[in-house]
Amino acid sequence: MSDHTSTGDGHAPGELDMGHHHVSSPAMFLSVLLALLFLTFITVVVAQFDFGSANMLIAMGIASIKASLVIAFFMHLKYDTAINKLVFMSSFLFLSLLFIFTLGDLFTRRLDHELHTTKSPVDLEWSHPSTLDGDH
Amino acid sequence: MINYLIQEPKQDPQGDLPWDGVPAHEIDFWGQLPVQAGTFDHVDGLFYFTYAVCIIFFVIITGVLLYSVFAHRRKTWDQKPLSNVTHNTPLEVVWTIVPLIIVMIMFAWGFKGSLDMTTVPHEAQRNTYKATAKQWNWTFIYPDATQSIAEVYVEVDKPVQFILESTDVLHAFYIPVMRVKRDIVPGRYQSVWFHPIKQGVYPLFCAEYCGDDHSRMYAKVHVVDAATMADRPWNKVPAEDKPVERIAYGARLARQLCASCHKMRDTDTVVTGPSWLGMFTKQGDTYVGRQREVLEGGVTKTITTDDAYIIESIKDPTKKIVAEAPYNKNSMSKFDTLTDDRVACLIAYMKSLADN
Amino acid sequence: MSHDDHHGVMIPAPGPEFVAHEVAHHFSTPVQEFQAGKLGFWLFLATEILLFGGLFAAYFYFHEVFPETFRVGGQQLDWRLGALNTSVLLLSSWTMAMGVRSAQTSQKSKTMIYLVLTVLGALGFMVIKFIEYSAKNEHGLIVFSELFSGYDEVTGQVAWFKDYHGVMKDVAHGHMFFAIYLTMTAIHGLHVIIGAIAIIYVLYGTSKGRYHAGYYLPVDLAGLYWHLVDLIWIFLFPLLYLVP
Amino acid sequence: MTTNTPAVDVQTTQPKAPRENYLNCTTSFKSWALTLDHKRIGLMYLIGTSLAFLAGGVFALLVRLHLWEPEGMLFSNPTYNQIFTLHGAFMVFLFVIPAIPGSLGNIVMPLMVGAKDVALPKLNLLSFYLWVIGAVMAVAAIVMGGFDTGWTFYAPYSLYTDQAVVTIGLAIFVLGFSSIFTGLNFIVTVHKLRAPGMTWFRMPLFVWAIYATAILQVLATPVLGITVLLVAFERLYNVGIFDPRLGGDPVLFEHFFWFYSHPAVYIMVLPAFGIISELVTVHSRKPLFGYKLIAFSSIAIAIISFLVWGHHMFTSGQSTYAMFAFSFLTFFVAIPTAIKEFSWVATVWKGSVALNSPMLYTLAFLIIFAIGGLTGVILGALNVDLHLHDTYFVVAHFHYVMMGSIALAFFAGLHHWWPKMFGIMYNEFQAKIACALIFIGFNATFLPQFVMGSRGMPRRYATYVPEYADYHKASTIGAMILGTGVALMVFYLVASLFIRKKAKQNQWGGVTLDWMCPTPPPHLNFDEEPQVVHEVYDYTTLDYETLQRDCD
Repeated sequence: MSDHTSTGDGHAPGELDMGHHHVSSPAMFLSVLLALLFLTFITVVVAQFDFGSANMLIAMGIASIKASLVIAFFMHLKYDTAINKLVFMSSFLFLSLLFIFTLGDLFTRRLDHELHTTKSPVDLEWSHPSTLDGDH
Repeated sequence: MINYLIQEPKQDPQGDLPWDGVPAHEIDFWGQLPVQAGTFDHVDGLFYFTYAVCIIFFVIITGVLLYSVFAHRRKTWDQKPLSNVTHNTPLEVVWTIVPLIIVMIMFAWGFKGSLDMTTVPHEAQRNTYKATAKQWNWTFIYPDATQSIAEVYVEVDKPVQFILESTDVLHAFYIPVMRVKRDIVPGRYQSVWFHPIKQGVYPLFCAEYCGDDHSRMYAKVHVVDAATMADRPWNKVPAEDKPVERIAYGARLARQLCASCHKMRDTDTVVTGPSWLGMFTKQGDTYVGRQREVLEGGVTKTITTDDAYIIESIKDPTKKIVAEAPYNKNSMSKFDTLTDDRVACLIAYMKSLADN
Repeated sequence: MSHDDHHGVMIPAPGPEFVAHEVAHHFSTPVQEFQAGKLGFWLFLATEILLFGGLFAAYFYFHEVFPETFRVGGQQLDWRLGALNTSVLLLSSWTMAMGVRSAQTSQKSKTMIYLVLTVLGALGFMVIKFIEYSAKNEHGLIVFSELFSGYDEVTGQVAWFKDYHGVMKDVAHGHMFFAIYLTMTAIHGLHVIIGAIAIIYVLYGTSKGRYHAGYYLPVDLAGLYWHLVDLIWIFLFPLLYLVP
Repeated sequence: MTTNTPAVDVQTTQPKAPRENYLNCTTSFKSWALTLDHKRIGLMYLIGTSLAFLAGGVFALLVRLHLWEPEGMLFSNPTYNQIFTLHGAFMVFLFVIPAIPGSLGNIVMPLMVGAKDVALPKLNLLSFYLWVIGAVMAVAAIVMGGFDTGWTFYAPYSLYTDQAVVTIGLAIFVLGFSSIFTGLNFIVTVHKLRAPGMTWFRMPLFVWAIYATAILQVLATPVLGITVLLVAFERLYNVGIFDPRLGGDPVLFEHFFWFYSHPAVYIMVLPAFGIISELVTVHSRKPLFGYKLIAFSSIAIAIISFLVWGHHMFTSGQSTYAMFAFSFLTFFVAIPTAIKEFSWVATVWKGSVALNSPMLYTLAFLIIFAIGGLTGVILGALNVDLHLHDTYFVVAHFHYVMMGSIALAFFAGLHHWWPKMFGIMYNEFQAKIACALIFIGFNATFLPQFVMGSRGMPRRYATYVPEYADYHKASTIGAMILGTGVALMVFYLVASLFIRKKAKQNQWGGVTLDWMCPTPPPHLNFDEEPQVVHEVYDYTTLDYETLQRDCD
């Protein structure tokens, strides 16, 4: 497959040629395409039903499967070098940190609200304690 | 760029700074923190503990460093080192583990303290004030729904909670002697509480940058005894039959609330809002308001300045906007929490500025 | 540059319709050059993921704060057009993958056909996007002529959100969904256009015979970028059109 | 007199015409403007970032002068706000972030790994020009009326103020991509262009540090990019994400901003750590103590720094749970940082310590960074931070890290590699005087700020309560001394270019590859491809002959 001979590279011998010349078969590409179209159809179908709080999980789950197919086969990452896999996957890892802490703060603010330390950002109605009932 | 080269003359403070009459912080024995007037002792405790740890580590590090620099300095150009050691595992483990243990103590201590500071006790909840921050002043509403501006009175030995609200941008409520600080986020409420135990007058700073007069966003915190509280010193607007006091009171309010945008003395240079000078002309015993073009709902009309217009402009400033440039570009924020009594004092002051 | 004569590696062309590739001066082998280019590009793709990640974080944040706004807002979008656009992008992703494969196997005319098809896919996507935007414009959900007119302090409404049919009047901050929809799809659309330009660039190179089994890195990279555009849309589609 | 060079100058080579190097191989303007040579690009970065530093320094001096009096001496409040914003924005975005990777990283790192150039030279040039575009836009923003948001651009103030926030926001977007491309380039270079025999654990620690920095640049900067874009969009068409009037949340802005800007602190400081690691071992002529632990601690810092951004927001109204997590994780950054400091001190111990100017700058760094790092621990404690947050204590802490540590490390590295870069030496005596002035001036400026900060002086104040006046005056005097020191340093460095006193081939006795190639390096760095056979920092292999020989 290779038109040239690799001269002594000596950098990381294990990485040589990996991901360089992997040629996938048209049949494989076609089946990936069909799978993607089918999953798009599934996405639309399940959106017609209400699974409550699982809606987001299901939608994102299907999208993730589709994304993995694109990454692994169309983008050849499955056949790429270990470092390229690591690089791309770590972007999702660090993205998840942004999600976890930012959304985590939002979700736990509600718990704080129950401790009467803060109120939620949209609650603009404030009653002064002097107008409330109680032992004030 | 031009505005850096051509400086407008600096505003003359004229002896009415917001912190006049507040004594400087009394500093504690170690010279670092203001003497606390509240009960959050763990802040001082952990601060000095960490401080001491830092000094110990600093002395060790610089001591070893300076000793080796001096003792092992190169005396001839080809001098070789005394040792070629590259690592020492037990030593490295020790200096990883020991700091780890120390910082975990600090974390636990600090977190426990912060829980104390964010969990509002019931006594404080029953003594709730509301503090409204806006560019660039503070308004306080008391549990009995009375109001004060740029100063607040709290009772000694009685825990107090402040619900914090901002009407424009981020501010922060910071009383150094109480060790409390909380950012005020527009669109939601925040709260702080503290337990004052020492009478006196203390500064309250805005600690989150909020624009032009951020550094002037100051309030006095009076910690007073129950008898003084019962007298409601903050709620004393001079009675209507004392016009001179009312004008003086209005002038003080105006310096606190309005002077950052409106010109009210010949020496003022602000042009954000229309000048108060020449708003009225005195003819005999009556004050005649000036004619002014205003925009109401996009339509330009001419009105005469009078009490009703001023009250409306204070409570709902965007309803009629002065058509003259540059004022038509700037919008004034609402002062709808100002009591009618105080607005009347402001108008009295405004009228006292009239030409004869 | 006078100093570029230090190389010495040349990849021969597989046939007369191709041109040989000269390895850049600071690489010792073609493999090194190829892998450096690939690694660099994967890193770039990682930054793109994090760039969009900020927008996705904002989406999830406000989906949590204003669930009703997002639910009703999502109903105002036409999921059929969204699904159609998804299919168009998936198809063009497939043609792109096939294009890269043809370049890998030195099939010049096939490569060009697949690349042209991919560009057509990009065009189709933008046309459908345009149709959608016009519909939003008509309903006053995003009034493009008023886009930069600012905010009305009195009504508390942004100028570009008119909501002629009052579909969002029952929910808090109705413009929020459309603001996020507009921002995300506009930035994604910008990527579609950049991707199409990149593909046209490699199409030109292919016509000159620069890419073949020995050297097809630019085609590969344009392909990776195009798949990334697809990848992001795969998530945008359910989130915006079928708000969960 | 301790010295690094032979007492008697042994002239071993005949005088001859200077050999061709990267400085003199071509001379046209075009050959510089369109160069792909990493060393030339690095030099252009050096000039650009130094100008930005001097501009930022002038703004700093204006700030300090203004604060001489409680009511301010020079400016109206709005102008003061613009000046301190300009100081912050110029220093952070135009100097501290790009300076070390862009200049020293570009020049030295490929030499250290034994490469002919960085992996993607055209991208490298693009990074530089993006930096230039960003700088021009930042200056344009000043001309267009300035901006007064503070370098943090906190919403919603940055959305409401009527100044050139969009321009500076887009400038930062462009500068961000400059930074991303630099980082990306360096990662590829380290992975793909190491010389034969240069295994990961034979890489000098500067390379490790630059590598860890590059990870941060690539993964954190895009989030800043989207954040400033969103601020620009808010101002242009009212997205509402950060604007509370429209249902947005300013705290979300803070999350986004600090997701970048906390790792950015390490983008700034990790290269400084790398320089210090390098200099400590060379000037002590002793292998670095705990090499692997330092290398790993760089990576550990890079990763942990993504988990701690919330400690900038302890008072901001994030949830108690988030505060708990962020405070807990924050303390873990202290560990790898402490390990580094201890290891540097242990390297000096029983070394052969040369007290030349790069080492003096290094010692100044070690002392100042100890203070900067330790005061960071004080701020990490939750309850104490509630008192100290947004006061001068924080200002002093981060200046100890950013100015005291990073700028000093940059100066140290500059003095260390100056003979390598140009083949000439500066005036050592003046260098030592300047170092002393900078050290004294710096501490005089910022130690008083710790005291007034813990006594309650809030930051970003154009005027202040008179009780802090003495500390402000001391601080201003310190700043003047510091300014004098920096001015002297600029003077003798520029003067050395005209005096042209020849440097040695291996001025300080380094054993890493950067000292193995000719001085100054030729266009493609090495005459023949280097083979690495020794472990890193093995000073038993030091060739003393190169210490005596003038450079080519």
